[in-house]
Amino acid sequence: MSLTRAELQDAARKAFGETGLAPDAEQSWALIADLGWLMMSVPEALEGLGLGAVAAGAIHSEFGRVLMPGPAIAQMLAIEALAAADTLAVRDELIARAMAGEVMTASLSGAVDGRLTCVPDADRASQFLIVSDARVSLMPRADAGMKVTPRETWDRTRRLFDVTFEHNADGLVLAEGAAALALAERLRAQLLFALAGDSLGGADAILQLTVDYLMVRRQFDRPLAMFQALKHRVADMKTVLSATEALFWARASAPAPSLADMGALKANATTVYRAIAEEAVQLHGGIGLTMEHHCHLFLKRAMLNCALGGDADRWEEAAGRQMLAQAVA
Amino acid sequence: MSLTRAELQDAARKAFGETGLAPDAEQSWALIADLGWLMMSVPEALEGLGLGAVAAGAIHSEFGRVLMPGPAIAQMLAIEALAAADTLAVRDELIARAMAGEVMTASLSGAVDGRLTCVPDADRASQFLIVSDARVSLMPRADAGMKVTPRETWDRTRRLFDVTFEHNADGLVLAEGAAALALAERLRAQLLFALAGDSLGGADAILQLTVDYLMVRRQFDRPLAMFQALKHRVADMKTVLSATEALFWARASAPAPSLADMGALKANATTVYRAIAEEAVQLHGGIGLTMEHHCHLFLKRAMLNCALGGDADRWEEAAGRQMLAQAVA
Amino acid sequence: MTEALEKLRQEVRTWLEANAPRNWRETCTSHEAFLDTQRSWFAKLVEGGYGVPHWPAEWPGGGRSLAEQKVIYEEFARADTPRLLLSFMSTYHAASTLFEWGSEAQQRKYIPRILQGEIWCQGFSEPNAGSDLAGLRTRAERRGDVYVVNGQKLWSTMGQFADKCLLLVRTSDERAKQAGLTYLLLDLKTKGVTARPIRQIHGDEEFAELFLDDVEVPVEDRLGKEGQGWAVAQSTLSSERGLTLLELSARLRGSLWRLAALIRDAGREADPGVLRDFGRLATKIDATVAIADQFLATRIAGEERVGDASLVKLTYSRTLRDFTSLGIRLGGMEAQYHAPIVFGGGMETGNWMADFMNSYAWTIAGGSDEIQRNIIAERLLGMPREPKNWTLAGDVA
Amino acid sequence: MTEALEKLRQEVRTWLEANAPRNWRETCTSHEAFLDTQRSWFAKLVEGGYGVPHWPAEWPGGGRSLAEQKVIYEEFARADTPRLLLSFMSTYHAASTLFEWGSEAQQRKYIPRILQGEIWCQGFSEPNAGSDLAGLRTRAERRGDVYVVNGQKLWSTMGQFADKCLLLVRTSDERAKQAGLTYLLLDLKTKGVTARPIRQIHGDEEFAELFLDDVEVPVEDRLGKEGQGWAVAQSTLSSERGLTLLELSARLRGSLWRLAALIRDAGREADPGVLRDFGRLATKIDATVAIADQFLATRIAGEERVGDASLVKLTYSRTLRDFTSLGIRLGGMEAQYHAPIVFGGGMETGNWMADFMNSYAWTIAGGSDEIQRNIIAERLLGMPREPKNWTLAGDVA
Repeated sequence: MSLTRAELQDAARKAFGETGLAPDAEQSWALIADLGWLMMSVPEALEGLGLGAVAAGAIHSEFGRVLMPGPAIAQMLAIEALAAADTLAVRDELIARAMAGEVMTASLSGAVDGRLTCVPDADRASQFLIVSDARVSLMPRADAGMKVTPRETWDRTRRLFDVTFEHNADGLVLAEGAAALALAERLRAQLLFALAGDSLGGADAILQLTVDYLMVRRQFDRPLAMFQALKHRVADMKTVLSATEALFWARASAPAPSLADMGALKANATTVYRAIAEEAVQLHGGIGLTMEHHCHLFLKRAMLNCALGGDADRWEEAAGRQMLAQAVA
Repeated sequence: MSLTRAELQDAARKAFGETGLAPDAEQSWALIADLGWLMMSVPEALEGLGLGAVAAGAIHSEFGRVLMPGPAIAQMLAIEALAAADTLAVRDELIARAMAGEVMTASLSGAVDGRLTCVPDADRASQFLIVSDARVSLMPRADAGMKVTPRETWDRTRRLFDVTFEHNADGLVLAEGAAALALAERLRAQLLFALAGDSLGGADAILQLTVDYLMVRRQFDRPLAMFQALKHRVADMKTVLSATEALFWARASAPAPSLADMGALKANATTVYRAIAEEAVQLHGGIGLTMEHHCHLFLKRAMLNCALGGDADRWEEAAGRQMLAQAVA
Repeated sequence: MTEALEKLRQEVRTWLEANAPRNWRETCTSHEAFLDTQRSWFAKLVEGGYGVPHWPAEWPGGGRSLAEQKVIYEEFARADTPRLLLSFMSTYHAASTLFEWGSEAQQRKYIPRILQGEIWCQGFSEPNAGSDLAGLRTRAERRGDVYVVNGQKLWSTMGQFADKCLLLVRTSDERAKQAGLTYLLLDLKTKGVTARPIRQIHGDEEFAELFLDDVEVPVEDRLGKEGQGWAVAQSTLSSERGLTLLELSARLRGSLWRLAALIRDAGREADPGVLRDFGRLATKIDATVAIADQFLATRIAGEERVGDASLVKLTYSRTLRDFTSLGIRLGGMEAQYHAPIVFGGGMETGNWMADFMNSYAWTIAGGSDEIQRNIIAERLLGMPREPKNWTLAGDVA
Repeated sequence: MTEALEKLRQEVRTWLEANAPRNWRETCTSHEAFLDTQRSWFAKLVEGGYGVPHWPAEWPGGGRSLAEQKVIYEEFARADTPRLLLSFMSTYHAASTLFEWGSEAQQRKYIPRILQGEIWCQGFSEPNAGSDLAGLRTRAERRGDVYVVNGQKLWSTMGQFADKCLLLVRTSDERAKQAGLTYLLLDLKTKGVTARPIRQIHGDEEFAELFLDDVEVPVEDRLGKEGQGWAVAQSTLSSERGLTLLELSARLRGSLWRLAALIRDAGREADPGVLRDFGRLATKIDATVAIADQFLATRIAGEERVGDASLVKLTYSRTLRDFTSLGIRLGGMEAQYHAPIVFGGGMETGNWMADFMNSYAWTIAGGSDEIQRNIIAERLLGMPREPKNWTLAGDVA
């Protein structure tokens, strides 16, 4: 199957264009499953769509645009991990259930300390992906010995949890040894890529909303959009966003981007998202400071995206280290 | 004797207001000595003016404003070191000669490696100040065994040299042991303070010249000063400059600013100078890119000031370390 | 002079040791606790003679010079007392405007009640008149002995807790927008007034929206003449004499330990990049304190220029943003978890996301950063004002 | 298609291995050496068939698609060949304008000489018409078969080395400023022409000032009709099709080793702050390459929007500034010592102060950053154009 970026964007905007920002979690989750977006990167042999990173990028970007709630990013990680478990008997069934919308979740923290934090929608998940360099496994919900603690974030468009399993149970092993290491790297890169896409979609949406507002809002007998100082700031935002978008699509189709490449992309995209969301609040003036307006939703999600998956400090340093090793006269 | 900041500024502007930017080195050096500015901080008992840091700050700031050439900062360091040498027989005579304009120079590098680099006007100096934590001494010009190498900088308003003494001669010892350590710290702090003053004077001058230019230069049938985007950038420059100026005068009269305090001030002032000089070039457009206009003189001096005395990386780190040690709940 | 100030400093410090509220940062997690703390602290200050040092000498607690006020506020910051948020508008904005424009009867009626704790708010801004105050639309129509007011006001600080309101209304549609404004003193218990708190993005409700529906204000509660409202409002807006930012900068300086603690907790004491950012921020804070200090000195000397206040406000607001941003960065994921805010806790509570979002109040309210930049460019640097009338360009960019 | 491009890439690479000049960075420290290198390299490229790939197929060396041109320029960047600075205006600006507006006679006269190395410059900007090109004042008066031209032109790239000039002049003072412009082809050897190199702040002289004193230009050397100059000039200005920034971004990417070497020399491999800044810059450069690449793809597909080019230029110019700034920072005092510049060495020669100052050519020339921001806001985001007529505000800020 083949779908262009534009076709996917078009489908997403048709599906979510009318539900508005931060749509209802349950309804939109059902819709996502219905539209087949959870099958996106699943190989066609496993009844998926077999689309690549560009398609995934388009979807995450559209999710960011509407401040989509729910565990889509985590779910895709779980599915990706399952798809890699070639020899597992129950794999196909689990993938089918996941593609149909049964929640299988994973940590979005980007930490490598083995703790299961920043797990979206853990309260309604049936499976939990656990990733380490030595082993990737899937842990089923357990009635006993499992603790799911809600951790309310400033961003209310996501619902994150801490999860612990009391008995050091093994779960379903998806990969071990060298295969686990390779899979873990790929999953981390995908998490970073998804967060970057989410951020760029959100940034583009709030930038457009800000321009719209400036065109309408009048002060001193003219629309704010007439003030050159504001025009130039918006132009600068548009410029950094466009460059980062170009990088996003370039890395989406690059043959072998490294983890540091994806981390640097994510750092760049979240930094831009945050900067644009901050400018949006400022340019909206008083109304941007109230819960009544949607500015704060973007700002808070931008800030959370900055922290998830490892922050800019971590990834910019990694990118610098990598470049230092590579760049020789 | 007591002179206010305003009186000193007034005197300086009268003296140098007509000679223009980057005045003739020899003439202005004679004028500086005539006006008694090299006596500024020398105690009245030694025939100096006995004025404090505020007066020195005013003078350095005025020097920066007109892009003063010559070794004034180095000379003041040498004089300060001499004044501290209570027990030295030839001290009074040397100070008198220095106050009269005989060039005694010193390193402006801020490095603590003992090399004598960034020494202004070494080719016409009679004495060289050598500062280390263990000893502060004055080395006379020697006909043999001394090497004075001109090091042309991008900034042509200063003339810097490397100096080496072949035979490890001792020179005239001004301080040793604990006294040397204390004096060395004071000299380093004064160098940083002088560079900060020079930078703020220069920044204020080029900012004013830029505003003047924007008021006169017309594009699209109106003066550039009417474009709000430019107005806001100029306002931002004025704001950061004003805050740093306030810090400069506060530290000038603070009872016991630490070396890190002075370093952080210098880092702040040179960063602001550079930023304003950069904006000045940009806002002057094409003409700012030519040697015909004075913008580049400020830009190059700003860049050199950033490097002299230790750069922002060094001093911001020192300030951070100091604050980390001090700031306890 | 300096000796007298030093004596005052010792007096205030001693008094604060005995009287400053303790543990309020732990207890102020509800509006009720916040109101209690604010009211009892203000009452205690009035009793101690430090509640209204800026008032004229003929009123109790007044007659202090700006230099003395500075000392008092520095000591408040040092003792980390609650900021006087609830009574701020009353003791500054309302009182100063009444002193300047109020008749003797109006002063005698309203001033003593302020000392007793009557709370005023300001009704200037409107949904379509934020930065452009002269464009306000709330109408007052004179009918006999009363004005009948209709309209909506926004961003009334503590409006939901206030008793009275400084109300700026339009009484005519003259060509010069300012000329049609009139200034009224509104009792918020009057029929037709509805106050609705505005929920801010960090969860606090420091402001209210006022809906005015056929509200009657007696003509005797007008300040100045009809049509003089703009001039009266200028008094209100300039009533704060530069102490607030001095106090806030000092408090910011005193809160650097919070970032130091974060650096230690995160084990980043040896990260030169973090140290540099921290050092740069600390220096910027020192510069903010210095410019606020210098501004007050200029005011004390009577040498203030139009635009000087904008330099201080812009400096503080950017520094506060940097401060809270660094907290978020160092806090990492931990800073993203929601924590309850401390009502009236000030600008730097260590709840980083809340503090960060709250810092926007400084870059937007009270003349946004953009307005301050206009003022600096136009008034301090002499650049041209914004065009008044204009036509849009045709096909030429 | 892709296979054909890959084949071309191999062809070019092989050809470059045999023909690309070596050591020119070491030798180009005088204008003479620079001119020699530029002339011989262009001649060699023309000979090899890679000098004017963007020309129409009917001219020798032309007929390459944009995709093919991209491959050729990528290989140039990879081989670090000298950029074609001297012949750039001739092969792009002059040729494209002649192809679009020149009569057959004009094309036959001028085009072949370009291949033989005739150098063109552009005479558009003036001392009082920089960003506002439509306001230019150089006058041309028609007298019989000639135009008599008087005025002054600025920022003519390589004007002091050029043989011919694309000259935009005013032939009437109509109300719409653009309507009074006419486009002439000027032989710089004509009596009355003086070219004076402009000394730039980093010491290079890439531009010239042209003084025109009663200069006679035959009417047959007019391009387009009288009064059509603005339209003709648009062709000139849009003649470069996006390859330059792709080439420059690729060269920037390829120069990161210079910063890496500085980091190692300064012993700062373990400074996380420096590593982060370096990593951020590297990512920004990758983004610059990506947007330049995307822009070219958009052009190839014929989907370019007005303003897209501004995004690329603004991105590149800021990235170049960041690149050179980091070099200065890491270079410390060493970077402040003057070193001779390499003429035609490009934007990143490792002479950090020179490169830094040279980077201003990108934020100022060819439509300053400020003009690009206007274009982006107005054309891409649909915000209002700048006001055309205006009156200044009175007493209201």
